[in-house]
Amino acid sequence: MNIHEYQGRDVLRAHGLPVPPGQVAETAARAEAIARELGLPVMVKAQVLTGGRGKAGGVKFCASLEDVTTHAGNILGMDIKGHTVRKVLVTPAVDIAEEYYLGMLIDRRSGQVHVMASAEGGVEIEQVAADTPELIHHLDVDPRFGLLDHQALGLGLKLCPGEVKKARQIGAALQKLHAAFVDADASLAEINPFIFTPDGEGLAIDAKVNLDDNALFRHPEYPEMRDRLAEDPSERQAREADLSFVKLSGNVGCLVNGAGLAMATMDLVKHYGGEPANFLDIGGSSNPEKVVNALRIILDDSEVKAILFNIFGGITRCDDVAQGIIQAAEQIDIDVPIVVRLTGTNEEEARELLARTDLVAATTMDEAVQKAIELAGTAA
Amino acid sequence: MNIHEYQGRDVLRAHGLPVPPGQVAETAARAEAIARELGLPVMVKAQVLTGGRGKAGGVKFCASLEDVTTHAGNILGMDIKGHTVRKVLVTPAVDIAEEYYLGMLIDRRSGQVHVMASAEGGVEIEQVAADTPELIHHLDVDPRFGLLDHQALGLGLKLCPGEVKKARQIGAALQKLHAAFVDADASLAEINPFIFTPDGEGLAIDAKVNLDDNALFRHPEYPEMRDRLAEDPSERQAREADLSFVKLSGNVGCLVNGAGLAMATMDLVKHYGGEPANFLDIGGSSNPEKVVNALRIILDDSEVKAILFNIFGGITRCDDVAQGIIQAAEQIDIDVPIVVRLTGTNEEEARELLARTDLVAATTMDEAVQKAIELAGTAA
Amino acid sequence: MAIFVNQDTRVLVQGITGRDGSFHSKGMLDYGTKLVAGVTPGKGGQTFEGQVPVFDTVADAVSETGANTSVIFVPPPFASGAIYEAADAGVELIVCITEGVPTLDMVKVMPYLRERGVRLIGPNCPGLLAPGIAKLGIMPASIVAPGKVGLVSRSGTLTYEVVWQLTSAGLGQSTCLGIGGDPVIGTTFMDAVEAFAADPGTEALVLIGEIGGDAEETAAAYIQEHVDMPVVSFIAGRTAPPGKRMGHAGAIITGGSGTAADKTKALEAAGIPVAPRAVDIVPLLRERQGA
Amino acid sequence: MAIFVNQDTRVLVQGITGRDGSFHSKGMLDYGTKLVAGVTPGKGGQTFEGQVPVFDTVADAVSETGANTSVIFVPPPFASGAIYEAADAGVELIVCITEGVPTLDMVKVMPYLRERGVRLIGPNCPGLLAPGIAKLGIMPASIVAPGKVGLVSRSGTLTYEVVWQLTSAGLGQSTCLGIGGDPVIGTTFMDAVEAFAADPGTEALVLIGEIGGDAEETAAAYIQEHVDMPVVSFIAGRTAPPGKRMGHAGAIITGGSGTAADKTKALEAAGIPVAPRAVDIVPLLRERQGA
Repeated sequence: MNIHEYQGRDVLRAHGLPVPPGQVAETAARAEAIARELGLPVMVKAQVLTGGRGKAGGVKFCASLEDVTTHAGNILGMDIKGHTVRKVLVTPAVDIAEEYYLGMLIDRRSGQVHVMASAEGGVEIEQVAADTPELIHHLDVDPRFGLLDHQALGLGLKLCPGEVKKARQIGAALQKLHAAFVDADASLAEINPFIFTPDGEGLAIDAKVNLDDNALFRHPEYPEMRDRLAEDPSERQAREADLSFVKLSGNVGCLVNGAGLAMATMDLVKHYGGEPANFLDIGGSSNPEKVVNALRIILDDSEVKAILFNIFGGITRCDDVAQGIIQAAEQIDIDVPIVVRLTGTNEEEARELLARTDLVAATTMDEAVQKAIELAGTAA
Repeated sequence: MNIHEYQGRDVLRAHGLPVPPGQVAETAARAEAIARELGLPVMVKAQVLTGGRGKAGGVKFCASLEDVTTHAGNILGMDIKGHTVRKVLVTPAVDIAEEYYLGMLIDRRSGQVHVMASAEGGVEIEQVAADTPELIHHLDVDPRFGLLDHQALGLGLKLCPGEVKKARQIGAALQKLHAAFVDADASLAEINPFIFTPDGEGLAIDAKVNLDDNALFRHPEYPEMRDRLAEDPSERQAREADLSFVKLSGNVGCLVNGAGLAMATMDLVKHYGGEPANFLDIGGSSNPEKVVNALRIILDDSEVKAILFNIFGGITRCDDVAQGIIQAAEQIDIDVPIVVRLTGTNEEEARELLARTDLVAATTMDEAVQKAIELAGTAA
Repeated sequence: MAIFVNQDTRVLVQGITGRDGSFHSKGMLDYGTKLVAGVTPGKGGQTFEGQVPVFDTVADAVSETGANTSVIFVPPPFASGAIYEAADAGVELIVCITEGVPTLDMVKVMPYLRERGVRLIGPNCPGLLAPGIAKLGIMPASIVAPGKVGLVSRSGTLTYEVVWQLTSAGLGQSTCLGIGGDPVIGTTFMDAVEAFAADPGTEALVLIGEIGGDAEETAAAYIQEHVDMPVVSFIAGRTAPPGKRMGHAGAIITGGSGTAADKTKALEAAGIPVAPRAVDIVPLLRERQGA
Repeated sequence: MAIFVNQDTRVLVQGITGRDGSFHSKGMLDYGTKLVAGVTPGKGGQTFEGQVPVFDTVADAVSETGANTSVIFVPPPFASGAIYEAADAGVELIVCITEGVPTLDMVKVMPYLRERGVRLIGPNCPGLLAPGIAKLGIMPASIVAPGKVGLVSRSGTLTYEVVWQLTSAGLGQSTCLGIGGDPVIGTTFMDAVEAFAADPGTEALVLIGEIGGDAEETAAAYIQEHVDMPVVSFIAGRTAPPGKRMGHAGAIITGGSGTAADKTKALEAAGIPVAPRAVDIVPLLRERQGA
């Protein structure tokens, strides 16, 4: 789960990181009031769950209250890479003498929390990684011992050679960032830039925190942070129904169990010249209600001209899926053809259940995909 | 540092252990008021830094407010093994169906936190260890992984075989006790007894917590817990002067650097028929001020008839010690003979400094001890 | 022959009394797996399916039944705890089926396993099925057949799809292994490839990959150097929209790889054909075996 | 010959610019110890005593000077951090002089050292002095002489007392080792005894014990089984008041031992004489050596 900059700042501040004050506004008037309270100059920053805000004009320096009103007014409502800006963060503009990048994520290779630190802060770290990878310093954190003092200070000294006071501030920031990462069950935590003012005071200017969805049960406070308005409505619906769903632009609605098989199904739709309308993994241990929800979400998309079920049973029992399709057909007005391919655990029971319906049966994945594309084309 | 039961209860309660309510009183009237608020029956428990309160009559069940007044009145001011009772804890008397022992300490052999748990609770664990050691279950906690769920539950099941609900409560209590132990930098943490009420509710009835003196710098709140009144005044003075001191009953005041040498010096005083007045380790990195403080503390004891310095220099520099003795002699009215034996780092400088004084010099430890005993005898 | 299991594999199931645990334990029993014990705290003393004793702890189950392998079906909040317990009790192989285990729980448990030399498969995986030897997990028994093709996959149901096609084509399997697609897993693609390479019962290999990470690339390089048997691969996610599954930072430390195109390039460079469709796997394998 | 050090021992001092660190570093240099580097963050680039370069980190010190041993003088709150740093930088032997290190800091750092095969002496100890080879710590150089007696002690100054008596009597030492008396220490009595037993340069052994714990008892049993050379011991604290140093729970897990009487009994049962006074050690040793 991705959270906004202002929420990430709260997580970091709670772990003792030096985060400048600031508040979010949903109107230009409120932004001006906040700026008045904080004192000028301020930055007005679009709160959207995507990168590249600056280039898109979503981050503005404001020397006057008029600036705040104008820029906040322009930024609120702005579209940045398909995301509508609904909130801006108003925070004091600080004098920046130096900028650094501090980041952490889970490294799949080592299976550990991986620290990245670079003196090339304030720019896109992807660019640094591509152009000058040697300027990014790396460290895996042994979960049994945590990020040790000398490791944190050592990274600080790599970023600020010979400047122990600054290195200590960076080291302390890294240790607090690591504590925040672990406590919050993050999957990514970045400060870019971590800056020093001309007086040598270290500050975390931007905060990007992604949370591990699997660990949300441990953090009853975090679901509150989810920005429901920033989600695609059908993706939100799917998430709330515990379905993994990504909306695409085609006309073949796909209902598959398992992410790998769902991707392979999409690949196959494309292979045969069709266009998938979505990625949808109904997951393991699915129950009939889940299938009903999945069908509703897919049928909400008026582009969908045919629905393709591709179910290979393991944890998911095919009779559950069949049950779900039958219940859904009873509850929803389905006006597009449905192709069903069910194989695996309890597949005979499933076929018996489906035998009396007008669903199009298919035995193989390729057959099912081709039929669905054909039916979608006929319907269109 | 040892803390009182009521303070230990606070530490455990802060870590989520089920500790019954209760407050401390310094007068019988206050005890009665607390009992009135808590509701009857209550227990009135002497708060002293020693064991065996129960046998000494320091723990009483009170069915009525009159009982509270009477028992609190009797217990307050009571002497238990040389400790005067200045506070009583008033806490609800609970129905006890079962009693267990849960304890943790640092095991010197494994170098780890060592858990002990026994179904023989509510009695002296030393007795259980002597009579039926097989009834105490042991576990070392790997500091890299902590006390794991299955280990805690496993101990719970050893104490309550087949009773998973109770075992889970014991397991949870052990994990919280371990968290308290680590967070508080304890050297010992015991709940004896951990009980179940007839309804199966687990409660920590007694709490014994000792804190690691070396870690007090991490816990600015803990020195507040120290019961200055419960300490011997000279031992308190010594502690505040950062000296390790134990008052004994002899007449040869001993000032030694290093605990081992101090003990060996005491042993030698005894060996030659004398009686040491104290154990005093002035420690490493000593400075003149420390010696002054040490001398003051020893001279406060009117039994002391001679003072024996036995200093073998390592971190402690002999010139510092000599400086301290000279300064002390200038500041304090010393009316007993002083025997000085200084050897090691900067010993020549020290001897030069001391040459002009009327101190009795000795070359070997045996010579110094024998002279001090002789002078103490002459003085007496 | 098979990898990771043999005739001495004695299985216990943690969470045997739950909905999924009991359903799939029955499946394992039906397949002939030596399922010797179940564990559910508080259900010790019960018997599962009239033949499998249930214990309160894994330690009890191991000491009473000699179990050396555990399959875990407990809910996500307790999954890593179950892994610690199994490893501590001396189990040698753990298969964790549970989906939705917090990543940092896995980060913490991995060194515990490494210190004890315990192999973990999963979490969030279908487990392992060695036809004729043992079924550990949820792979449908109906789709496998004994044979000499080794199969390793990061997916669940996609694995079944491919196994089913192998079986339908008369290509039996030595072991079918689903390692799971979570960020931190016990047995990696590489571990599986190494084990198959050392298994005399395996004579061909099918790799089922997915976008994300660089497990396929690493395995490809290893295979080119060390593996002689025919190897065929398939990568799911060629048409997946970018950025929906992986943060940019993940791409940084894997050196920019992770797309299906990257993986295909690496595999083909190592001489491993990449099937465009799942149905192309069998023909490609036959072609390689013929060569 | 000596234990734990040799002619290749290259020493760095952590906390070289502090009061105690600089005082004793000078002492080590004066003794001829190969003190090749100092470490104090923020003082990198300075030079100590005109000859020893100071670095910001141990890693820098090791890579620039080839130091393989560290002596630690940093204050207690930073002592365990200094140990981690030294171990992580590849140092093989660490001597931690610092007194007052929190016990749980030591509990946590010990497995880190074990995993890396790094030996720690201390904390809260005088260190090691191998006459003619190296002085690591604060033992006064003036009291030692080269020879063949190995000495291990839990005490600080009591060690010097005994060493001085040995030297005065013409009995030189192979190595004098103070292991410290804290609850959790790196090198134990047993470790030292084993090392001395394996050292061809050591032909007799003096053990200086203290009340508390059971290190002397364990060593006694080992010596009886495995050590042939003459061994003499001394135990401080025969007249110490009970209960002032050790909680009752400590006594429980050491099986009730820990008193001077217990230790004396165990040592004598193992054939190791216990000197009643420190001055009795030399005569007892001569008697055993003559035998």
